[in-house]
Amino acid sequence: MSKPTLRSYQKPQKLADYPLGTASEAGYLVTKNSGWRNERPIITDACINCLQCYLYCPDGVIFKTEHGLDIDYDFCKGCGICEKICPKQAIKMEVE
Amino acid sequence: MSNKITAKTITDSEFFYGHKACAGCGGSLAVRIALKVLGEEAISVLPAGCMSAVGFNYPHLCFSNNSIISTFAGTASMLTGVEAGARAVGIKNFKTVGLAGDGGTADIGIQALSGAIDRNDDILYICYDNEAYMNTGIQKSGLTPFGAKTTTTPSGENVHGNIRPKKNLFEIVAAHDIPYAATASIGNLPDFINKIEKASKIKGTAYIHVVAPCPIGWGIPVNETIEIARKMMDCGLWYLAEYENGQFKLNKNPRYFSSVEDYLLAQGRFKHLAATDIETLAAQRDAKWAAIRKIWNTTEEEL
Amino acid sequence: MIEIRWHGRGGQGAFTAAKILGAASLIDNKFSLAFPSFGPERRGAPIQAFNKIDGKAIIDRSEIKSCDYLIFLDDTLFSDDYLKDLKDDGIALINTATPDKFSDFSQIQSIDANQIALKIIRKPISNTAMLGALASISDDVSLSSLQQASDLYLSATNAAKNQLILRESFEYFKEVR
Amino acid sequence: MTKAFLSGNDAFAEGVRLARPQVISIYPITPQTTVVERLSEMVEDSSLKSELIHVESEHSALSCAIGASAMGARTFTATSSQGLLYMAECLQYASGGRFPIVMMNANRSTALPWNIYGDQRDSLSQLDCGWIQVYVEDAQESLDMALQSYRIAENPLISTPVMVNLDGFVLTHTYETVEIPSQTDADRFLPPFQTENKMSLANPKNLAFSVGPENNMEFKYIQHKAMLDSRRVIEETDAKFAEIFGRSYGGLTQGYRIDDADYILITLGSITGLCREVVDELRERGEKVGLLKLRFLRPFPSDDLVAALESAKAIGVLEKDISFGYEGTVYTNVNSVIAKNGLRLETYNFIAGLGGRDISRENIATIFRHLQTGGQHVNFIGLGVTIDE
Repeated sequence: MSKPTLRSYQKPQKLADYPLGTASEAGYLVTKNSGWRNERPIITDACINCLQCYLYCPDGVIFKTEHGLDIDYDFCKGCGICEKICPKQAIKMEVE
Repeated sequence: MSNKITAKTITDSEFFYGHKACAGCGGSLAVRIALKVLGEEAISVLPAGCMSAVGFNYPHLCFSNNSIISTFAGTASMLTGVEAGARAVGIKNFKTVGLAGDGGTADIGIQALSGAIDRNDDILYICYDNEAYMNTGIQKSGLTPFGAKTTTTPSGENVHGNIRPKKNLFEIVAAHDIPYAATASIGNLPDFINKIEKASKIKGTAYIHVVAPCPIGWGIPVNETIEIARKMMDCGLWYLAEYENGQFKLNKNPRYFSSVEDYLLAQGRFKHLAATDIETLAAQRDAKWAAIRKIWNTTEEEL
Repeated sequence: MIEIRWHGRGGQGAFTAAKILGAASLIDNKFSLAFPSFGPERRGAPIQAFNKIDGKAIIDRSEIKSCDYLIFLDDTLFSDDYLKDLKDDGIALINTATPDKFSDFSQIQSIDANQIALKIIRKPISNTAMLGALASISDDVSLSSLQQASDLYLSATNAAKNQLILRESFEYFKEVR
Repeated sequence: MTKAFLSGNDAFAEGVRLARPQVISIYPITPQTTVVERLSEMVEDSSLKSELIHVESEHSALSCAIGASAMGARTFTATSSQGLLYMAECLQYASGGRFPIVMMNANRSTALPWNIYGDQRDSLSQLDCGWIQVYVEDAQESLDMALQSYRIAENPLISTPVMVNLDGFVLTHTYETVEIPSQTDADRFLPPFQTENKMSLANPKNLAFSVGPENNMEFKYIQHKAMLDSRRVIEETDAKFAEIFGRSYGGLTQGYRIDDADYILITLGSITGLCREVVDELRERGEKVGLLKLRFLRPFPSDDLVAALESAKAIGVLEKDISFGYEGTVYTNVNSVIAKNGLRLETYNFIAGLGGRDISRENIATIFRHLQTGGQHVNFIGLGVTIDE
C-alpha cells in the first residue's frame, strides 16, 4: 500500500522557508479528516475480500493487508458508501 | 479479458488522498480511480472547481502525482502546454490528464477543449459531471438536466427548475472527429477503468465524460452516490458509449428501462417535478434511445 | 534627411519597394526607415508607404509631412493636391503611359514603368521599375545597392528579370536627360 | 553578427530565436501578427527548434505557456491590446506562480472605439499584474530585450514573467537596420533555463495551489520582494549584455542630457528618439533641457528617478495613456516618487498619441515650452479641436 501519511508541519518562520512560486511536494498531508465522521465503518468477519468497498471508496481509505481489508481511520469520512456497496453486508456503521 | 485492470490488479497506490471533498463525493471517486489507472506518470491538470479546491490547500497537498490547478477556462490549454513542455524538456513516459467538472468543461472551458481536440494534442480530458456548479454551491451549468432545481434555477409556481435540457457534450466532442471519446459513470467503475486505460493509450486527444453524482447538490444521502449513478443508467437517462474511428458505439443496450420517476423522485433536486415534467423527460429519453439504436453501432459487449 | 512617400494600391508592392529602398540604403552605409501606412491593407485600396534616409541613425518616427520624393505606382492615384506635400526642390515620380498629361508640372517626372515591366515579366508590376527610375533621378540611392537589395525581397525565380527591369528603368532617364 | 533591415516585430522574432524557447504558443492579433508569422517561418526552416502551438485564444496562449513553464520549458508568447486584456486572468496566474515567461506586447489602443493603432493603454492598464514591464524604443532594443528578458526573468531570485512592449506600427511595422548577434554569443549570454519551480517525475509536485489567509500574505510579499530585487538583476543583465555585445541601455532608465537640466521630459517607448532631437535643438539655443526614458515601469525605477530629477525645476511625463477621471498612469507613479522623496519641483502630464495620433516635433517643442512657462498640470497634446469650457 503506497499512500501518503500524516506529516509534521510547522508554519514557516522566515521567508526562505516558503517554496519558490506555488510549487511544493506532492502528497503532503498535514491534517486528518477523522473529525468529519459521525459513524465509522467496521469490516466484519463476513468479508469475502471482493474488494468492492476498496474500489468504490471516494477517499481510498480502505486498503489491502495480508489478512484482508483494513481502514485508515485518519482519513475516513464515514460516508457509508462501503456499507452500501458490500454484497455481503459485511461492513457495519458504528456510531463514533 | 484477463489483462483488464480490476479491483484485484489495480495499483494499491493512492494518488488522491486525504482530500477535503464532502463525504460521499462522486467527483473525488472519479478522480481517485482515474489516477490509479494512469499511475505515477500521470500529470494532472485541474481547473478551479471542487477537486482543486479540496486537493490543493498549501501546505496540505493531496495529489501524490504531479498536479497543477489551471484557470477555470484553461484546463485544456494548460494540458496542451504541459504536454508540449514535458516533451520539450525530454520527459518520456508521461500522460497528461485533465480532470474538470461539468461547468469547467461544457461552459467556460469548452473553447479551450475544442482547440485542443482540433490540434489533436496528445492529452486525456476527463469531465466529471455532477450536473451543476457544485463548488460555488449548486448553480445551473450547461450540463444541468431539464427540471433540476439549483440555486439559480429555483422551482416555483411558474418554473419547475431548469428549463433547458443537458448539453450533449459527448457528441459535441465527437463532432470534432476526436480519436477517442466515451461516456462513463462512477456507478460502473470496471467500465470507467477500461475506458481510462484505453484512452491513455490513444495517440492524440481522448475524452471521457463520467457522471459523478454530488450527494449534496442532488439531494440524496451521502451513502447513495453509487446507487443513484446506477439508477440513472438503469432508467436510461445516461448511457455508456464510445466514439472511435468515426463510429459511435453503445456499450450497453438494455432490453428495458427502470422507472424514470423512481430515479428522479429519489433526489431532492427533482422533488418538485409535476407528472408532465417527468413525462417530458421520459419522452426525451425514448427519442434519444430511438435515435441511438437507429444510427449507432449497438453491438453489445461484455462489461 | 531624405523623405519619400510611395503611393500604390494594395498588392502593387509599394511597401516592398520601400523595404528594398531601405535595405539598399543600408548597403550604401546610410540609415533608413521604411514603414507602411499603418493599418489593415486591403487589396486594391489606395495605400501609402514611406522612407526616411539619412547619413546618421534616424530616431524621429513621426509622420512624414513634407517629401523629397513622391512616387506614384499608378497615375490614377495622382492628384494636383499632393504636390503641396513636396519640398521646394522635391520631385514627384509618376508611372504613366500618358506623360503629356503631366507636362505642365515642373516638379513631375514620368516613366512608363508598366510598359517596361510588361516587356520583361509580362505583368504590369511597376514597383521595381520605379525604384530604378528613382536611382536614376536621385543621388540618394545607388543602382548597385538596389540590385543587391531587391534580391532580398523579390522572388528568386524572377531575380534576373528584376535586375533587367531595374537596369532598363535606370537607363531610361539617363537617355531622356 | 550580421546586419539586416528588419521591422520591430521581425527584430523581436530574431531575439526570440536566439533565446531558443522550447515552447511557443501563438495567436494572431494586429499589430503583433508578424512576429508570430516570423517565428512560424523559423520553425518551418529549422532555424528555430521549438514546439509551436496554434492556440485558439490569447487566454489559451498564456495558459499554455504557463503549463509549459510548469514543466521547466522556456516559453514565449505574444499579444496586443484586446488580446492582453483577454488574457488578464492568466497574467496574474503567471506572475503569482512565478513562471518566467517572456511575452511581447504590441502596444495598441483598447476598444471602444475600436482602434488598431498604437497607444500604451493596454499594458499600462495591466501595470499591477505582477509582470516586469519594459518599453523599448527601436528595433535593435526590441531584439536585445527579447534576449535580456529571459535572463532577467529566469534568474532564480526573480522568477517573474517579463512583458516587452513595442509601440504598435510605429515600432512593430517600421523597418530599420538591426544588428543580429551570433547564436554563439547569445548562448554565452543566456544559459539554458533551470528552475525548481516545476514538475518532474522524479520529484512530483503540486503547483498553482491555494494559500489561505494564514500564509497568503507571505507569498505576496515574496513576490513583491522578487520584483524589487529585479532592479539589481536588470542592471547586472544590462552590464553583462554590454560585455558580450557592446550595447548598453543603462538599466531601468536611460537619461539624455539631464546632468544640468532644469527641465526634464520623461518618456517611454518609441517617441523617445524624436524627443532627443528636440532636446538637442533646444540645447543649441541654450535651453537647459533633458530627457529621461523610462525603460522599466515595473519594477518602478524610483531611485533612478530621484537621482535624475532632484535638481530639476520642472518635469513632464509624456505618455500614450489616460486613466479616465484622473491622469496618465505613469504620471501618477512619477509623482508618488517625487512626493515620497520630498523633491521640490513642478510636474506636468502630457497625454498624447492616443489611438495612433501622430506626435510631431512641434508637439514636443510645445511640451518643453509648457515645462518652462508652467500651466495646467494635465494636458492633452494634439487634440484637433478646442476644448469646450
